[in-house]
Amino acid sequence: MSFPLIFERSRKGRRGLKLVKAVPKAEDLIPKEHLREVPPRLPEVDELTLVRHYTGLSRRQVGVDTTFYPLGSCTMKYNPKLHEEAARLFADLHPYQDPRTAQGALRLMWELGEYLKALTGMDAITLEPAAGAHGELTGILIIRAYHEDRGEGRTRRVVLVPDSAHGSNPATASMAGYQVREIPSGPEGEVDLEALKRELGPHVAALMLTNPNTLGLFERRILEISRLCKEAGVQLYYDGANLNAIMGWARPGDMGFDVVHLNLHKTFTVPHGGGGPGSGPVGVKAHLAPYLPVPLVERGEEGFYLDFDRPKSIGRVRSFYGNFLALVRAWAYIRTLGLEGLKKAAALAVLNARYLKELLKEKGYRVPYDGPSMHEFVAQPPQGFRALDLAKGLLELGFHPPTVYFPLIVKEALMVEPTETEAKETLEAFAEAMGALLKKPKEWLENAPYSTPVRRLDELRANRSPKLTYFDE
Amino acid sequence: MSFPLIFERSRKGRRGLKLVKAVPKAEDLIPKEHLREVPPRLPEVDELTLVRHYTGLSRRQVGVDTTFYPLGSCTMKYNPKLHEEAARLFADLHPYQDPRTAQGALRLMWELGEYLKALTGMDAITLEPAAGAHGELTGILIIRAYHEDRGEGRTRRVVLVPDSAHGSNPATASMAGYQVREIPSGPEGEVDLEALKRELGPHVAALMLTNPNTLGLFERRILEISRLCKEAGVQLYYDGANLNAIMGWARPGDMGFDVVHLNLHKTFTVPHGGGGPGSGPVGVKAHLAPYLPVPLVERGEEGFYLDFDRPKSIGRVRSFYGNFLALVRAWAYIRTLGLEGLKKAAALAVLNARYLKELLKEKGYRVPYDGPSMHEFVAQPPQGFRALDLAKGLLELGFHPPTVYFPLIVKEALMVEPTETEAKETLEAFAEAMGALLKKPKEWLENAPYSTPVRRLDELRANRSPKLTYFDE
Amino acid sequence: MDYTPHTEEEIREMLRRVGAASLEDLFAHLPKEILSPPIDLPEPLPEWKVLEELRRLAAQNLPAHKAFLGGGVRSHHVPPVVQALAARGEFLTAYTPYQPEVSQGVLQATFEYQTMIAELAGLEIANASMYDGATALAEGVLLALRETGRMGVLVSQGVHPEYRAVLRAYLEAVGAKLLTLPLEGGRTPLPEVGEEVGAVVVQNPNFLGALEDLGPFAEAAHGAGALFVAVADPLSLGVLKPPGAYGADIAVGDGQSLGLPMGFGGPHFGFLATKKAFVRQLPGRLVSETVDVEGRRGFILTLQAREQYIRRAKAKSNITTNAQLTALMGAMYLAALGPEGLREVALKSVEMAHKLHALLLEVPGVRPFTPKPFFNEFALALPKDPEAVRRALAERGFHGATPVPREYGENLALFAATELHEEEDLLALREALKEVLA
Amino acid sequence: MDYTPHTEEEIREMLRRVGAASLEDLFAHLPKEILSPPIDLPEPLPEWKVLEELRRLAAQNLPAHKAFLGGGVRSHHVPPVVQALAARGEFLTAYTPYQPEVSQGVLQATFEYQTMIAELAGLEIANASMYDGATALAEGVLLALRETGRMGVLVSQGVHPEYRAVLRAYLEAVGAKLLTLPLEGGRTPLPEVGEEVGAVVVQNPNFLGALEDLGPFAEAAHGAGALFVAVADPLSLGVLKPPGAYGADIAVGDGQSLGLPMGFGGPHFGFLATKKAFVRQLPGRLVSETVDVEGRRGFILTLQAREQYIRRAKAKSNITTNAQLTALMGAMYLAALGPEGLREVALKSVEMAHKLHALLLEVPGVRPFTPKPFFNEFALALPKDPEAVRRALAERGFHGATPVPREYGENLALFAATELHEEEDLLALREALKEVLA
Repeated sequence: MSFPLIFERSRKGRRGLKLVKAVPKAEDLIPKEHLREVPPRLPEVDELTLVRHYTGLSRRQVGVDTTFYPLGSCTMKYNPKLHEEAARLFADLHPYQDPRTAQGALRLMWELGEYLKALTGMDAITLEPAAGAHGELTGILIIRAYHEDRGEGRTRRVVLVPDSAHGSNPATASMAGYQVREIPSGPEGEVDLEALKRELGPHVAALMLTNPNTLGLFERRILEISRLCKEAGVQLYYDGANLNAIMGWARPGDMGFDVVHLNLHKTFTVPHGGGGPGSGPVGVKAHLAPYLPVPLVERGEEGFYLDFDRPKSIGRVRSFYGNFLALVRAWAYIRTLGLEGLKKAAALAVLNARYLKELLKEKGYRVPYDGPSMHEFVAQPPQGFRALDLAKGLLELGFHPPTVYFPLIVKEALMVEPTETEAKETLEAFAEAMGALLKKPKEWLENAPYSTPVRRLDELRANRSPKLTYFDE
Repeated sequence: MSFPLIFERSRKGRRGLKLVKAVPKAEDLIPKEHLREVPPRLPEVDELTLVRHYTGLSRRQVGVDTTFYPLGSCTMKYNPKLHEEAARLFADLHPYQDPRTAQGALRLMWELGEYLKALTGMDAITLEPAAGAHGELTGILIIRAYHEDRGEGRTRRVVLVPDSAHGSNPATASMAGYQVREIPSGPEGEVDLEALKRELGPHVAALMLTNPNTLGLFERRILEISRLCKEAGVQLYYDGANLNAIMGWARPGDMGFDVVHLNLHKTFTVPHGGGGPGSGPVGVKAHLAPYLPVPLVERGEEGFYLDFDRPKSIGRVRSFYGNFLALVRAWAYIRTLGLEGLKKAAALAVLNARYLKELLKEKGYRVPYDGPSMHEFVAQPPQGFRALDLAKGLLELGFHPPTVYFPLIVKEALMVEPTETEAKETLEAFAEAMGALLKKPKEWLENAPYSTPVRRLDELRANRSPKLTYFDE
Repeated sequence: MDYTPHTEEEIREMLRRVGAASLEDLFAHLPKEILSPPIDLPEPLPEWKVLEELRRLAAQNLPAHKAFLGGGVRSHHVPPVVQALAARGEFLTAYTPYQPEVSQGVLQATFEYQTMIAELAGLEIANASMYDGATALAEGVLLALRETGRMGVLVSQGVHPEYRAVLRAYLEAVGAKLLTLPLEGGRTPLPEVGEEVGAVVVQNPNFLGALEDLGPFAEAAHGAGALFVAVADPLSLGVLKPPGAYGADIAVGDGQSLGLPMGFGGPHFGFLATKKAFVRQLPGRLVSETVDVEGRRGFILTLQAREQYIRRAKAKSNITTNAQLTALMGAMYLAALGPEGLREVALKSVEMAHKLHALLLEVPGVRPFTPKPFFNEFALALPKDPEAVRRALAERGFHGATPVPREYGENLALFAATELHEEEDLLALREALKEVLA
Repeated sequence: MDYTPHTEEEIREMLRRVGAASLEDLFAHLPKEILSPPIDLPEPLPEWKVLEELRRLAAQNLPAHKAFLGGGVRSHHVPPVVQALAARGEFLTAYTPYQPEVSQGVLQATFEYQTMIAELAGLEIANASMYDGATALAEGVLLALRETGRMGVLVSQGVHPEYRAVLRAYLEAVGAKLLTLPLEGGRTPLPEVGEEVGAVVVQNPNFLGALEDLGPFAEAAHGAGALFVAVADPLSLGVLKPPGAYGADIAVGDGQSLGLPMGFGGPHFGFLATKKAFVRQLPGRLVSETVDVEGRRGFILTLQAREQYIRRAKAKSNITTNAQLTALMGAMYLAALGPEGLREVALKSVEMAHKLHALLLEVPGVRPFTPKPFFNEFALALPKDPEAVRRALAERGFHGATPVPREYGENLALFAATELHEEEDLLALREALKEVLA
């Protein structure tokens, strides 16, 4: 019952889409030495086979549209279908068409920038980065350029990240040429202030924080942290992965952050698409604005235009102007909700998380850092249960599991983010399932799932001898 | 594991789409005596619940997009996705907008009419009927009006249909106030000419024929049949359900038919939609044109217009101008294929059917009327097997079954129509499955299917005490 | 430029297997006189070119978004979520759910649709859909005639004239008699119902938009042994007293107002609701709840002995393909809005229609015609030919003034408003109408 | 106007359960100084109004269907079948397939994508996608530097200037040195490759559309112990000799030409193909075939120790979210066309570009710039500022004349043609350009 690969459905000479009526001869157009000798072994299928193949694959896949999907740190909220229609309206624009013929698109970008600046409390913004981690890189490159511009580029060689940080934070710092130092979390799950003080200094370029952090806890001493950073000349970076918890209620800018990236595919309903494309705009305070990548969308007397004349810019992190069609979706979301709607969404995201936390505790799960949770929380199963087995058991019961084994500071971590678009009874059904798992025989758990399209896969084999293409022997 | 009803997902006070910001008070607008006292018990769900519900339902459903679907007489061919985009382009038109502001739509209708006239060999056409059976009714009403106009309305009270006809033919004749007489099929599965001759006469209004007939056989003596009808003053009606077999190769008009209906949702790729909406244009020879329903799309000096000034018209069979968005799809199909493409499609529909027939015979199935099959054929299982059980067994093996128990003149009939959009290996896999079924234990067959969302349902219970709504006790 | 998968080699192989020499050979047994006639069709095009041609045609239309046109179709919001869900391939490309084990999606959705329609209509049951409102009316009246065994039908002139035309065509075919009740002052007068009458038909809101008081018609019909058939706009049933509450035996109508694209008139769907007592006379498909062999709830087509493919000449109707997908979209719309959302859309439409009414009466020469109370559309008496007015408005970018047939009066035109109209839209139309009538 | 399901009563009940008095109370532990600041956002709108606003904005753009603009994005046919399949909710709303048992759809589709990209590139493996062509190039070069342990990069000026800008930003961050090879006569001259050089980068067709002979660059790079990185347009690989056949170690590029909407520049996707020997240095996701406990074939993310969420500061890249859905669309496009279809589209584009080239050279004052052989776009030297020409063309309804940065020469503009262009389109552009330059 294994599902055929598209290559296995291929038949020599079969044709799907034919877009060209009179096909010119290659040799008449291109010198022979440039021509491909062996055609690529692409599948040869008719259109119905194509449709059955990908429709069939989609039926072997779950998503938010099918299933509760409380993947911590990923904000798997509902993606309005309205936005897909919205994006279609702007699909047919070329990045190099005369800007006067793209005033609607440029206005939308400019307006979105204004909205995001207002929501984050930042002074300037770029919409260019293509994802969250890409935004991180952009932000750190901006900080780097700032320090270099001030003559401190050679001394500030370290980026600090909490031990609970997303892996992308240290990876980003490395990509930007920095050394990474970890700050431990204190007993309440927030940054250990004393440890931070010890690390801060003229060798530090930036501190990267997620707030609320990956334990789902708001860093209550954030104003002190930002003051300390300011005093030490350290730029404070806001990882926006968790902005959904506080949007409209509190702004990174007001907390003293110098740079913010946003994940439009988390907070602002751009669909995750199985892993992208996302969008990671970066907002900065005024002192960092000169370093933003080019171009920026500006409003002039003759309309909106692209500003390339930014001599201190870090240059570019992506071709063109970012994932524009993602921006359209985020614009639509903000215009639909307005400030009150965004605040309500954030509050209900928090309420859902806190409610589910209570339910899970009742079922026997522990929450090691049980502070005032925001949009997510990190639970632990009772002694003797493996997070992995519980995840697989959940699959059998029809739920997508939470993020497991993250953050690293909690053993057997189950990081649960229900989001505000889930209904109370869904949370309750999930808690029931989580409770039921603890009563299953050990063997059942270790072998789950059973009725999914495939069961547990041999990961070791894939790692040892990866087969990465169909034609690989 | 039963799937919840949308009413069971409902929660008092929950809201999905909110389209109105400031809601006026009912009492300020409408006198109280006109107001509803009890609100309708519609589901109250949020948008994500709505999406999960209908996405989930779709995953409990098969279609051409998921499965080989050789439902005889229904022409379950591939429905190009292009056509859905095409229809969107014309969605926002009002039937009563000034015709000068709908010239594109009217031109499309006029052009489609020309194409269909060319393909059927008819002189005039209406696009108004909403489905095949509706086209039948329209056609018979036209014939009725014709006879009445000639003063033969009271004498011609009978409509003849072959015993192999679709049930809609006799039902249509009844709806049009006619008595129905059946013509038996001859030993070769075609109309018994002698029997027909006996029935023809001044009391007969029409003979309704499907050609190729429901056995998938072309009525080879059609020219003689039409001559006999003409001599008897009997109008010859063409049921277009099976036009897919011959489009471009032969035309009902050339065969002597006076009226033709087409099923755009069969032959011309309008998606079946789980049972409609379809479209059933009716073409007629010149002598019947005055009776077509109003309005007709005509081309004038100032552009295209709707002609209502047709004093002999039967009036209307539907509001407005028919299922217009279905017409857009059919137009796109014809323009994509052109005559050569349509002929190729018909020829390969026939080739697929004949090939599959050979394969099934090899597997042990009988074909009682084994003439030169066109787009479909009717098979019989070996003695002792029930068509119903085989159909249910096919479900278990991942195929949609053929039409069963039709036509009525073949016992345990399996009416197989593969269509031209199915690949050779699909036919072969289907034949293998059909063969495998004959080797299954009787008990397995009688209890199949096993792994479908539900198994065999209690039809008797539904008939005896139908529960037709959620709130019905 | 076709959708066939066959390679040349496969065709050769298959031809060999079936004993044919060529594709032409497959048609060799057809009479030579009629084989392969010359047929004039345009050349085939690649799909991008087909799309271009369609866009070219589409550009020759002025879209009617926010149209003020009435007459059975209105410009409502078409929710993208409904469009997206209905576009799922499984819904789009299935056919009649004869195999319930793999068709629970369509069957359950239809069962839910039946429930919602019955709720809206205030009646016990509904079938799985009809082609449109007009054919639903015709079939509903035929049901009433079968049930009563009579052949007379009294129809209000307030019923949409196109619906009456369809009804006439269906009734004449079976020899039934149609008598029209002319409107008086924009409303239907209460008739005497004779013994030959099997059905009395009134529409609410009527074709001119006015609200009718249905109760007395139901009484009059029932008093004479006839059934009462109400034609209703399902959106209006979000706030108006439902036909069932007025005593109607049968309710029919068109689903376009439930968020379906106008589509130049179709496809939409027709609904038909009635009492459970009449179920065996009901035309069209019906889905029932039942259980499978393991006791699980499931859904199945039922009472098929009413249908043509079983009962043939004795069927209740010849209908087979109905309007499944558009009916599904109507049900999705109702589920998306819920009772509150539907009420809100209906009320907003009514409010804006009343504001529009007041504003347009400010235009010199315009006189009211539809009496109050009306719903979300109304007729006005114009000082000019309404077709000319409609055209002149269109030249100014407005769609308004549906010409009303002469049978209702001279120079009448319908105007409608919906939840999409804002004050500024109404004002703009007033100004445009002023210009046109100046 | 939000997407939350909570009723007032549920909120009260849940608040009670979590011990909070109100929604505000959930934020009570945040510093007061920063709580609930005034934020200026437009009022919320119902979705039909949002759509109207978007349509209003969209109407302020002149769509670029059939644009003659080049420079890394072109107006190609976007097949509706691909759009429809990619819009399936399961593809749209899943995230990274960490749970393979319920993610075989995305995983298998990605495995197939990897295969198709490797085939196109003539290399052994490909990752699951990068953000775009530019970042794919940057990551590809970083891979080469890791693999060679060197810090020098030689880049042809024929590489898209925006790609080079991105490359520069990425390389400067890690202290790598970028040296540009200026074009000579529109093509890249063969450089001396020093010992510090870890990567040599050439684009084919280059930014000006000219075909480069990649073989000698690969040889020169390998001779000096460096890797050769080729930037390629995947559509061109339907007919052109693939990077692997030229000896390239790494091939990167942007997927827009594979039937993706231009989208004002994105999202598209970047591809990155290389040799299996470099797999452990490869950034980004990788899907491998494997088997489940019952021996059934299945697919799974593999070699995750390269990735940031496992390896943190030591990861090969920080990339996590990539361009899964657009890469899936690229794969669907390739599957829909097959090798023949792709070849045909590529050749047709080339043919039309050559016809366009000849026609535009007929316009007085226009001189050739890109040398032959070129592919489906080319630069011309115009007698006027190309921005002014682009604008003047736009005023006549044509999108053409992508301004080429000054570094390549004065008054240069790119023109492209694709499978969508017909002879009459080319002639019309020629006439428009004549007018503009007259």
